[in-house]
Amino acid sequence: MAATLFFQVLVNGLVLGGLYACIAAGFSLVWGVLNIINILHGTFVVIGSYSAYYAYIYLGVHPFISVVLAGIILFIIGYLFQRGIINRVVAAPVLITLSLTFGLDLFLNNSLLVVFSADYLKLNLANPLGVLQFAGIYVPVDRLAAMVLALFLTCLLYWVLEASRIGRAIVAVRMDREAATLMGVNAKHIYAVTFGLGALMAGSAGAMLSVIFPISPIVSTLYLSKAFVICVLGGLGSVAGAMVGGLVLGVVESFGGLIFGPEHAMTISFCLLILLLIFRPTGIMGKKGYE
Amino acid sequence: MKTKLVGLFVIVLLLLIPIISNNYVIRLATMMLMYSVFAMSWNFIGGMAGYPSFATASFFGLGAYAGALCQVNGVPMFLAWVIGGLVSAVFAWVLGLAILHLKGHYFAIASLIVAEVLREVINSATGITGGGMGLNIPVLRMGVDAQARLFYFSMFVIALVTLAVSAYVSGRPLGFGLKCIKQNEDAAGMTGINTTIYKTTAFTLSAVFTGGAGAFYASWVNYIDPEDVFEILISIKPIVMVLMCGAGALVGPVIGAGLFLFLEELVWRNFLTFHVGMLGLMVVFLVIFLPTGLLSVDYRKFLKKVVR
Amino acid sequence: MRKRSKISLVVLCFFVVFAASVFLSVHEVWSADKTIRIGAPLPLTGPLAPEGKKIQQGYNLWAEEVNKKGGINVGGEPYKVEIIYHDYQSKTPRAVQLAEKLITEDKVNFLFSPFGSGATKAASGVSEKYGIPTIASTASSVAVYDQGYKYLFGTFTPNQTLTDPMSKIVKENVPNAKKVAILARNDLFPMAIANVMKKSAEEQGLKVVYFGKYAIGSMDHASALTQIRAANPDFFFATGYVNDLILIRKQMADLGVKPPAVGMVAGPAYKEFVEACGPLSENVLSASWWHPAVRYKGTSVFGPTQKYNQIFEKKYGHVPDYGHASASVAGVMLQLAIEKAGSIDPKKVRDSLASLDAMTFYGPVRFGANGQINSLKPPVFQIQGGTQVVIYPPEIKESEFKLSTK
Amino acid sequence: MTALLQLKNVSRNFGGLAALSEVSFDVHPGEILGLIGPNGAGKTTLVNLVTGVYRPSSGQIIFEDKPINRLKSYAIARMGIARTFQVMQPFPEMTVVDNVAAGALFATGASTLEEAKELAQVHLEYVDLKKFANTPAASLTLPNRKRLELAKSLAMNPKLLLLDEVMAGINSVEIDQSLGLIKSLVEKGITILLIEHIMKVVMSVCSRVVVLHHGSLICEGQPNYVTSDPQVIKAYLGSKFAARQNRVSHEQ
Repeated sequence: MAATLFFQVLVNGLVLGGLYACIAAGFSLVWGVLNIINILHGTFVVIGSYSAYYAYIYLGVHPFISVVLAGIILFIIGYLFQRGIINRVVAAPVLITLSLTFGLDLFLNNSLLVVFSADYLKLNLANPLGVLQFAGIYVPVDRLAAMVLALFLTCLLYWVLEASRIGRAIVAVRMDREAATLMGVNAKHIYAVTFGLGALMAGSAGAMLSVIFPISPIVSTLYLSKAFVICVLGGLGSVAGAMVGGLVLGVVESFGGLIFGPEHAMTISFCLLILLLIFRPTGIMGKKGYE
Repeated sequence: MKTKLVGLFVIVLLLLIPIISNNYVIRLATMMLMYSVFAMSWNFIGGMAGYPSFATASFFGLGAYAGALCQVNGVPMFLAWVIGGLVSAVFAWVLGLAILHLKGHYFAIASLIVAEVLREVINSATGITGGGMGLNIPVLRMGVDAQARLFYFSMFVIALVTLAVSAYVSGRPLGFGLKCIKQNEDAAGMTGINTTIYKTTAFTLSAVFTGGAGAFYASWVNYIDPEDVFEILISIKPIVMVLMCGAGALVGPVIGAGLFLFLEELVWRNFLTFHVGMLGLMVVFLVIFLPTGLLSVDYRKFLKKVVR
Repeated sequence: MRKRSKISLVVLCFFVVFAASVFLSVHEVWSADKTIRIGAPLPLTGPLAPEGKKIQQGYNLWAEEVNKKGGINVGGEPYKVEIIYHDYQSKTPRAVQLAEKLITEDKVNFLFSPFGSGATKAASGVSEKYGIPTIASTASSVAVYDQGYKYLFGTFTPNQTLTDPMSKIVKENVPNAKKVAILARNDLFPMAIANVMKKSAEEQGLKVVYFGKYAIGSMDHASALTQIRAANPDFFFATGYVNDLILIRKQMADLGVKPPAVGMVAGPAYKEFVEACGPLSENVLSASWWHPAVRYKGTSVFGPTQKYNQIFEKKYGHVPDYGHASASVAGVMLQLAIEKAGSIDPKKVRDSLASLDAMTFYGPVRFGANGQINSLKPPVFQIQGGTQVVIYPPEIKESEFKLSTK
Repeated sequence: MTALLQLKNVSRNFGGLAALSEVSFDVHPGEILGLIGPNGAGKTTLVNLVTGVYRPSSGQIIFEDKPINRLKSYAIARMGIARTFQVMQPFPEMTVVDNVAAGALFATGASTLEEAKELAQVHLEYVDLKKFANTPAASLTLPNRKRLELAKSLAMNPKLLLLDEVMAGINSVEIDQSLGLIKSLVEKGITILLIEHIMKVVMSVCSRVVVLHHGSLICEGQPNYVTSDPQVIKAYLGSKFAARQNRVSHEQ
């Protein structure tokens, strides 16, 4: 019995961690490359969820296919936000950039509230995916699928950064903006593309999460605070770090909830975060020596 | 000389408010003074030492809860405010030693997350703090008008003390050393500045008055809950206020607070369900177009341009 | 030169702010006569926004209906009704401030309290201070009314009037029912109702085998639900707001938590819950202070319950839930009291409210000595076939209790 | 004669790369010790270790018989070690006099800001910068910035002064002026560690020279001895040049 409980909680944690990882990947990318803490991220996730919801209701598109659609929509939104507004302060101190994205988030989130209202929606599939069960351990298929898809997307992002032309340009700009500019890279465009990719990841995550979490503009702050924790846990700007950070957070929350009671699960993860910031600010996957 | 005259004029004006206006205006004026305490406090660490602190909400919330719990347990109101300030200060000292070695984004995030941690802790410590149910603070047994004025003048005193300490610090080695740290921390260390102590002191100063204001707030509104006093917006507002009037300047934060409250109130009155969004636009506008402060705009030149 | 321009700018700023504040303070209260102004601080943005919107719909419907019929008759003279809304952003202290602003600056005659027991309790001090009669449309905790205040009246009966019949139904209908598990959001109302459920269940001879709290803003309940599954309860009762309960219901299915009876408060009364949970909402048990299936021969502006449902549906396109109805009846209570008093004097209206005895679409209205309504018998209902059907009290029940199958 | 500053087997690694390995030498009171080496030899790292910016990965640094390798930089500064910076100027947006006053205020006994500013004026006079006292440090020309650095370090009233490439980027006339200034400092009783890669400068003023190459100490001794050391020539001029030099001397 105790073993079943242990493994069930472990599985719960890992699956939840997979979802967390896909929330955080884009946030981490933007932070790492642009040095911008994008407060808008949570709201981007919510827009992704709404896209998938309405695509399913009106067009019958399966949310896992909407991942592509939501990604494209968010890429455009992200690109425009960066090109139009955020680029003006890209080299500014963190005070400025953080306040700016915070202000933008207040605006965008309130707009969503006006357009979609605060009522909670949830996407119910006509044919639910069901639950896998073996040896008394339950694994919900939709979460599992979302997790696998998230892993796939994260790997895809990793591959894009490593292998594609634009990816190399992003990495180059991140290493040394001046040098990259001299080599003919249009840094403004690259920044906007990066921000767009971050938003794309958020949108895709949102689409996947639409079958799992209730949808409302209000939940954006929950996503955002998870992204924060995961990013610092995993190490900034590293796509692999987001993956690891997400899984660690998922497992810590699950076991924290089991041992200390569910009301303390979040406190525990935050305390973990503060300790990590104090003793190892570069995160689990980060390299030593910072700023 | 002229600056002093202006200062005196402003003080007289502020003292006149409770005599010539109604309770609601007094409430707004009290709020403005409280905002200016936030801004001046933030200025110690953010303006003088150049550290991007988002910890205002933590200090405020902690002070509010410390003060409220004192009052619930029978401590007199004014003493509870002092205790609120001190609790925040001690917390800031310890926290500062832990996180002030972080730079840039890491420091920003660490200071931002602290409020979340405190909120969660207070939320789950239901037995002591009432958790999400919030905390009711005993109501003062006195007339409505008298109460409004009492709180106004109390906040006035707190703001004045904060201003005085700011002025004192900026003219002393502490302020001078912080200025050095802002410019180049490594060099400051090698010049003989104990950067850890200086930074931590600045952080503590920024906490003590914010915490006191938090305890004040608890007594003033008679009810606090974690969602309200640890709100991230509380951390953002003083930054915008200081940015509006130029970081590091002495009276800048006070004027920034007044202007910000005015704009906030204006937006809030005119948009029932979209005022948060308008507030966001306002922040965006201020950050993009006035990153060095309104006071840096040569407004005479601007006026000339407009006239022509 | 520059320095001087800075200083004068400083002075200018102060003048602007000062002038503006004076302007704001004298900001004219228009058409003060022939209008009854009622202040309503509501959470129109922030986490409580869905609730706030509902309440606003309920108030608006009442005001519209009254004004359509010529207004409130005050000693033979018709008064129009105007409700002044302010958004308190789901932040309770802001609600308290707004209550004061509404009274001192907007000069309202009466007040509708903010949402929920916590905010109502916090704001009740203000209306008491100024002696403004206040109707609480969403506060059930006895603690709110037992403060000794004279100007506060509430539309909800105490929480155990919901949990007592629920646990009784479970005890009577679930074969061999012994064990109860309770999971509550760590927040005022959800905790209060979880605590009284514990008491009600124990009074029925049920044993509480799990009692857990989850943090506000939790995105995952897997650990708690895994433990609950291991405890194998006959009745699982979860409290929280709509989003929490949607997530909990979904995760119950994910983790194979299948007790014979599932109770939830306060979500299943809302259509969003049913829509968002889809088939999973089937057979979820809940209770609320009102339900569109109740039938009362009300005499006030809305007439009988059926009529109210009709008017509401015509305006908003869906069936009202208890939140809407409670808000509307708050207006009705005020109207009845004013008409009875024949005056809008706060003191007289207050006394009139205290001695009110009327029948409305919401049910009979009488207040206890503490101002909380004590004439209601809240219905228990279950979601069957995608709608809420009343299963208690026997007078109005539409169906029998069914065991959960999913 | 005991050494003022001793380095004993000092090493420092950055992420697995050794920036300094097993470096040992002494600085005697009253001398001008030259520290030379090509770019990337680890000179600035060494300065940063002595002034407490980094801590050694292993080894010991001893100043006036007290180990300082675990102290923070402000404490080291207050013990009497000052430095100038190679590239950056410390507090760019503050005025020249404030820069110097910072040194006077925090590292020595000046008790008030006013006193520190008065002291600063004296030091500015000494390096001939008084006319720029109230301009921001960032607006100074390169040679003047170097002077400011010097004035600021002097204001700290140091026993040991680390001069990090003070001659780089200034013309020969100015170099000669600076050399005069440095010599006058020694007369005031300040010990100097002169970090340079221009050999000419080192030759003319230093009593002893140590040479760093790839993080290791490769030679130590009188200036003349050091410049004739084949290893040093190889390090500085590359192996080809060393070989040619060899051949030339053979042919002769």
